[in-house]
Amino acid sequence: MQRLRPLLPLVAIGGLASLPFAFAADTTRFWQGVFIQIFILAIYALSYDLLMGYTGMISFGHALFFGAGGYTAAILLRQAEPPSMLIVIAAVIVVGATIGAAVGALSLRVSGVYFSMITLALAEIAFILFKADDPKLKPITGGEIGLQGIVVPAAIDATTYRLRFYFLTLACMVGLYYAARRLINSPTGRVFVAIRENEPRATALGYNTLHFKLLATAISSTIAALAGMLMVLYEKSASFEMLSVNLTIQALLMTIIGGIGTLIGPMLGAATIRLLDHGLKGEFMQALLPAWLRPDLVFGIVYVVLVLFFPAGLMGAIRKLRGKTSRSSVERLRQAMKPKAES
Amino acid sequence: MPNVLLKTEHLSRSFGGLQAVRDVSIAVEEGSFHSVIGPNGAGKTTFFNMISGAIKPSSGKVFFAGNEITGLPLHRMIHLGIGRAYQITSLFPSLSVAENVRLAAQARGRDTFKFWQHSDRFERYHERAQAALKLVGLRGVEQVLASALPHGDKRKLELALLLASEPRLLLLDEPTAGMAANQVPELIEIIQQLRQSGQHTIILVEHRMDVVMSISDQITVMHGGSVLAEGTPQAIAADPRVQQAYLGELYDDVLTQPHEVAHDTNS
Amino acid sequence: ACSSGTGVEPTAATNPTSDSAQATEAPPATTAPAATTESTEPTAAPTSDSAAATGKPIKIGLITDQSKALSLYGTQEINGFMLGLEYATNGTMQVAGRPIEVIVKDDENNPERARQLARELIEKDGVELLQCCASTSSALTVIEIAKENNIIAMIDPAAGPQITGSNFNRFVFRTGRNTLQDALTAGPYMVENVGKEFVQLAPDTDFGKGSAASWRSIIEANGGTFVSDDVFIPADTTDFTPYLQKLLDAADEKQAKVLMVTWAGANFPRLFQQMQEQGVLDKLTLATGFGDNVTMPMVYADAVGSVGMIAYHYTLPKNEVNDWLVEQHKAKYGSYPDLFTAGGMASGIATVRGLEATKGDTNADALIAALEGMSFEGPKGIYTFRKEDHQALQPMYMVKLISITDPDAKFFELLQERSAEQTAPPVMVTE
Amino acid sequence: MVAPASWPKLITGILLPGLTLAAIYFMISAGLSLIFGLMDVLNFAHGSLFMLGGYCAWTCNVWLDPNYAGHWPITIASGNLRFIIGLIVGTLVGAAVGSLIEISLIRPLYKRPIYQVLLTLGLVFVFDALVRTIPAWGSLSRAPIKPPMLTESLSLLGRRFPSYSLFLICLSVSLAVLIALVLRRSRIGLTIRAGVQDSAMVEAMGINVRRVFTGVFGFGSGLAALGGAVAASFIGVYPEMGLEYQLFAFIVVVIGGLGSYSGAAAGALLIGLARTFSDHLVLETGLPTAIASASTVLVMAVVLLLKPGGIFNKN
Amino acid sequence: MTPILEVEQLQTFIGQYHILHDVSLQAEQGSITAILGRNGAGKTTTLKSIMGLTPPQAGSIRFAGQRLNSLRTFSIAQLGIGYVPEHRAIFRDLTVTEHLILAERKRGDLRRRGDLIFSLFPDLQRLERLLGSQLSGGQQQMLAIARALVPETQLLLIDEPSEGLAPVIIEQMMRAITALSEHTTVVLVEQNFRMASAISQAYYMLDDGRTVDHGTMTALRGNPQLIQRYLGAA
Ligand SMILES: Nc1ncnc2c1ncn2[C@@H]1O[C@H](COP(=O)(O)OP(=O)(O)OP(=O)(O)O)[C@@H](O)[C@H]1O
Ligand SMILES: Nc1ncnc2c1ncn2[C@@H]1O[C@H](COP(=O)(O)OP(=O)(O)OP(=O)(O)O)[C@@H](O)[C@H]1O
Ligand SMILES: [Mg+2]
Ligand SMILES: [Mg+2]
Repeated sequence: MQRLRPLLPLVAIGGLASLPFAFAADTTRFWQGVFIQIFILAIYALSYDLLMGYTGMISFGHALFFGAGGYTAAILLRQAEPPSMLIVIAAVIVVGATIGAAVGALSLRVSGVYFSMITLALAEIAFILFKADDPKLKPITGGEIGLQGIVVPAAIDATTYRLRFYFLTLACMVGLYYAARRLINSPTGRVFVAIRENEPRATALGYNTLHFKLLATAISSTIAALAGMLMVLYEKSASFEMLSVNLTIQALLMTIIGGIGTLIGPMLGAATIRLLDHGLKGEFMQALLPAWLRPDLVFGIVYVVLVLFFPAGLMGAIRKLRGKTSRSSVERLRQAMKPKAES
Repeated sequence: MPNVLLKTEHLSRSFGGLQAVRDVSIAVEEGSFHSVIGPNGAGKTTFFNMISGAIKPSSGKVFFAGNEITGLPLHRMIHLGIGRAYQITSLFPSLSVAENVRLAAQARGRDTFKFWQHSDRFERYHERAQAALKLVGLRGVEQVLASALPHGDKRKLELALLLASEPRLLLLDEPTAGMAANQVPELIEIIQQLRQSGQHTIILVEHRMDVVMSISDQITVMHGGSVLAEGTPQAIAADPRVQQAYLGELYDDVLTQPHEVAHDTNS
Repeated sequence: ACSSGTGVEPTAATNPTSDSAQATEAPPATTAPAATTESTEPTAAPTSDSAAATGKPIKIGLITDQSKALSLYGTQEINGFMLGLEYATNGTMQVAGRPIEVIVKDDENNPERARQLARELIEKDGVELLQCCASTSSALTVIEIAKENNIIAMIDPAAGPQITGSNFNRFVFRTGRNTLQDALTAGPYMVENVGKEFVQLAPDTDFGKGSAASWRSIIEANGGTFVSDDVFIPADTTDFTPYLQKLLDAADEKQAKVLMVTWAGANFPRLFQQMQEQGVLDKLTLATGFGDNVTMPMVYADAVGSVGMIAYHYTLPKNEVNDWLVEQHKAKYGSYPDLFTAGGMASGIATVRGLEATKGDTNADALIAALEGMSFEGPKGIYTFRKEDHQALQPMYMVKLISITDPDAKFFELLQERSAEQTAPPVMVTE
Repeated sequence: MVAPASWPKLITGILLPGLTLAAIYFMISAGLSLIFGLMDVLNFAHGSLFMLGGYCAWTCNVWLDPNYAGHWPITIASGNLRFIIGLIVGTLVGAAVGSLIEISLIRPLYKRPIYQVLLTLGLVFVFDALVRTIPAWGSLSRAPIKPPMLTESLSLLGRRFPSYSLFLICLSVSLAVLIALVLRRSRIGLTIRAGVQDSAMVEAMGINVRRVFTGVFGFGSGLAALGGAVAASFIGVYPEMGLEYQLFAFIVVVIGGLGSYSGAAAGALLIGLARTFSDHLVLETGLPTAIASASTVLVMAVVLLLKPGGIFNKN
Repeated sequence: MTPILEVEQLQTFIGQYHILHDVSLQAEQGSITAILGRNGAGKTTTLKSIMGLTPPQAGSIRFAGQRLNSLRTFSIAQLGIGYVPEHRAIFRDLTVTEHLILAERKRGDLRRRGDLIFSLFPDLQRLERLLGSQLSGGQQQMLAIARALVPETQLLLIDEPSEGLAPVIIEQMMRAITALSEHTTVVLVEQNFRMASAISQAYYMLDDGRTVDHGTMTALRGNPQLIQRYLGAA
């Protein structure tokens, strides 16, 4: 079992790559679509976990980053002569990083809940601005209607080439996951964790924590922006909903359900939420549950129970199943202490 | 002629109406072992905080290796070579012991922003961390989470964090606090070693007189924020003002026989 | 003009149980038994889809709000649509030998969810036609999916003008009226009979701005004037006082006589209450659109005697279809058809008529050819899908509020029926 | 910047409606400030309790009405009495539910503050779905019902001002003063502040921390529910109101400074007035109305950037 | 004379870890009893078990004849037990005065005990308005002890009181504890063997969660091997 562990990622990727061929022919397009959304949400959740789970900065305005990427792509692609995709991607990265760094810079002045609230305020302001029916803004933002009917380069059009788009998002997800993994295992990533654990101490060790927080928000924001861009490419529309508190809450939910600070957990969380949503509201569950037991209520209760009894989320539960708790740190400590106490 | 590594000039700090540190000027020679003692609330920690950049002085200056460092931000201090241990243990609780120390070692290097490389590839930090752990006698618990260590070991880890950044000047604020009696000699051993290696200059704040008296080259006594006396351990021990303000009667014997413990003083 | 597309969010005061029961009791998806009528020749439509010949069911996806703020309208739409199918197929629930199967999905008044559901219906459930929705925002996302998949989307009651205007695509057909038609109904009447000095209030949303512009252009074209700037109120307002004072100023200083109100959202009763409390209704004659039977009694308690337009009320049209609707609705659901039941029914009828013309072929090109310019008999009389923007032109009504307590919901007296031609809005398609 | 408006208009058009808003904001924020500031529990479900209070009061108003078509054995003819009963029932139900939540759900999480946020966030979904599930309540918005004694409008400087708004303002101010007096004179504040940092130590000093916490949580929840019950006759009730006012409450508390009770009052006042002022500004200058909607968060952003710990922060 | 505190065969788990295996001790009314043992021996856990902070799984704790095992911490404290925890547990955001007020169990406690407290730690009077976080290390320790002296108690559990205190203060404190023991029984955990031995009459030696030895302090002082064995250097 232990020997097979390094193979696990390969198996997972292989599984996801062959998934589209596993569905019945008449519904495969639909399921491909669902998984495309899952992959995009997974990228988004991943970005949130980098910030909350690893750097310990709880942003209530994460949708701002997602929406920034989405709108950047949408606005560029709606030009009369849309720039090449590479330029769009570059623009999304630049915008994402800039906004992220700007938000990170706020942490110079506020921290803790205050940071959360000010990010909430910023996202909310963006939400209101993009939704506003203002003659100056509307031509750019589309107002309430958003930017519909975006023309995506034919080669990656999800309508015509759904499968191709599936692999594209899968590749993006896997790529960004490994990039994130790399980051948190890098010297920089370790400092992120140090900041989460004890920021004053990290400063005292000689780290300029502001730089790291800037970097963390910029990277997280960039990844979220890329997710937003993918969403726009898939949906061919950008709307102010992308900037809403709901979307931030989604990120939070996916992260918690999956397991904070595990990267893979929030991605699983994204899949869980999307599939649960489909399942709970699908015909099957509706036939099973009494009519008064609304899917939302079931979801709420399941979620509360999860937070209460499985605080480490799905990943925690999985680890528990694999019997990892017996090797918990305290046990390791006690074992380590034993010979010393006798000597 | 030994050169002065750390110098303060008329360093003062007040909190509201309270003058916590008043006009303190000291000079610490490179490679020496300098202790600061004084009653509780004398301003020792505040003085430390100003040298290490944790708080800014109200007035006065701090010089390190000839350069003025007054008011530099905390994170710059480590890079200059000033490291301090805290009176209240401050660690990264849910990181392993090894990771705690590795972070400290890495802080002084130039590789922190190489975010595309795995941290394990930087062997030198790992080695430095191991060396620091060995020095403080914390081997075999590398994978334990810092929060799970017994209090005494946390103090050791605190010290290891400090050593891993290879500071020229070490500021130790009550390193033995919370340690078991049997560990104190061990710690003193470590501090002695550091001192003998000649690479470090050490400033120590400590209330255990046996330790202070046996190890220091020079002692500064603070009282009410100002310097009450300064000199060699013998001179300090003999100073009646110090006895009255700080030592009391309990340690009469210590002053004459630093390593022995008197048993029946009070009964 | 409150009774427009995204509409007043229905509100109830005195009878909390009856309406919510309505809101939650969506009829189950209906599947008619397989038919045994003689099979028709395959159509000449370009596809080789032989479904028409095989009698394969026609699946229709109906997306609307069943659980959130617009669930009252969603329910009306669903009930109406099912009755429309039943009526148009003479109760067989099949057309050209193909049984009709309706799959109802709840978009929770959320456009993103509507989009997902539209995809799910098409890609997973294999629906060939879409019907939607209570909210304009949801309709706007669904028509994009319809276009992406070459599928016809029938729209009712969403009333935003952009559906058949700036965001129009050729797969969209709207049986519901849009806000311009509302304005064309009431505008001329108001100027003639109530007063010429107008001031108006609308929510600061796309819908509100669009509606206000419609009213302004039509009223001005008919000789009325707006004596003050339009007052747009953010939809999230709690205390309307600053805005209402603006209206009072217009009455005091600029001699405004008539107040046009467009509103949508949960806070309509609050707005109305505050208008009363602060004396706005004493100084200005309210000209508004009337709403559904559930909301009317509580909001308009003090407005008996006022006049306004309404898109549909069961007492108004005099024709066979409506008689059938009233009777069947009463029998099936124990109540009278309401504001948007008729629209839902019209959609159902239009769908069947179109499919009859294509002989059961759901191919978009064939259906577009059949529906464009098509007239059909619905509960309000004759509806015609205009070629240019696929908006159904239809009769509209000016009424006077005479009661809000009538047990049979006989609230209105008809003042004037405005014909489909009189209320034909300008074509706003931008492409 | 603003077109010159006469004083009476400024008072009736900005000040009074601003105070009305502030009154509602204060009632929901006061409890949150106590709970959030003193116990360090970021209760996302506070708005849900506000909503619960609102629905309970609304139900009393409707069900106890002799004209109510449903079947209900007890009826009360006086609308004023129904209103008062509604306030009492709403408050009590809110306090009871709040205490229950604390005992059963929050208590296990005092050591994991982030999880309190996450859990109470889940409660928002539960309450939202619950309200929609209960047949008598449902998803639809319900119109405000005012007691007969407070339906009249008063003439004020040439404009009419609803007496209910005045009632809201007076009630809020009296509550503010009352609570301030209670807090100042009791040891409870001290106990809670200490208990948050180290509840074990406070227990070791002979104080039943759990009961104090439950009490405070119940009290704060009751306040929110009272706010909801009073507000219900002004804004009506609808399932979304919980989250909507929750957000305002957070903003108020953060602007005022965590745990500062007077901060909550100041914050409520600030954002109430900011809203009506920007309403006025928008009307007079033709600036985008979005500014009025955004005023609340804008004010928060500005305050936090100028005073990172809120207006009344001690540090 | 019957012991006021009797602890028998205490077994305590923290989480799933068995920390105390078999701890028994008794404290005579009006005496000072020292609990000794090396780092990690379980001294702190013993005090916490008595206070109900880490409730024991087995064994019995009796205080003035009453069983404490199933009581909650605050009830135990209300019986008249004061506790000075290891590492101070000062509240960062409360002022010195607020700490003392909070420690009152009956109205007027602080008035009654104020003189004693301030004569013991005169510094505290000067610092009344400072927050916990603004105190120096030693001042925090003084406050932690002072806090336990506010109410009238029959038993004081004190965990390492000398930590971080200047020698003069330790001396003063030792005298105070000795004086206090006239009305109150004291159980003391102390690493500073000099101090412990100077003021206590009896000792209990813990090792790896077990009581391994006990007796009078005088006897222990005469037994350097024992000290060497369990405490290392004495
Ligand atoms: N932030 C602050 N605000 C107000 N007073 C302070 C603050 N920090 C320290 N003080 C006061 O300054 C004086 C010096 O404190 P400091 O911590 O330097 O003492 P110390 O010598 O380290 O004492 P100890 O040996 O007890 O640790 C004390 O009286 C303390 O109360
Ligand atoms: N929360 C905990 N989880 C696991 N083990 C613990 C925990 N707390 C204490 N321990 C372990 O219990 C044992 C006894 O701890 P305790 O604190 O009682 O020792 P002590 O004698 O007071 O030591 P010290 O002299 O360091 O204060 C130690 O081995 C310690 O590591
Ligand atoms: Mg100190
Ligand atoms: Mg201990």
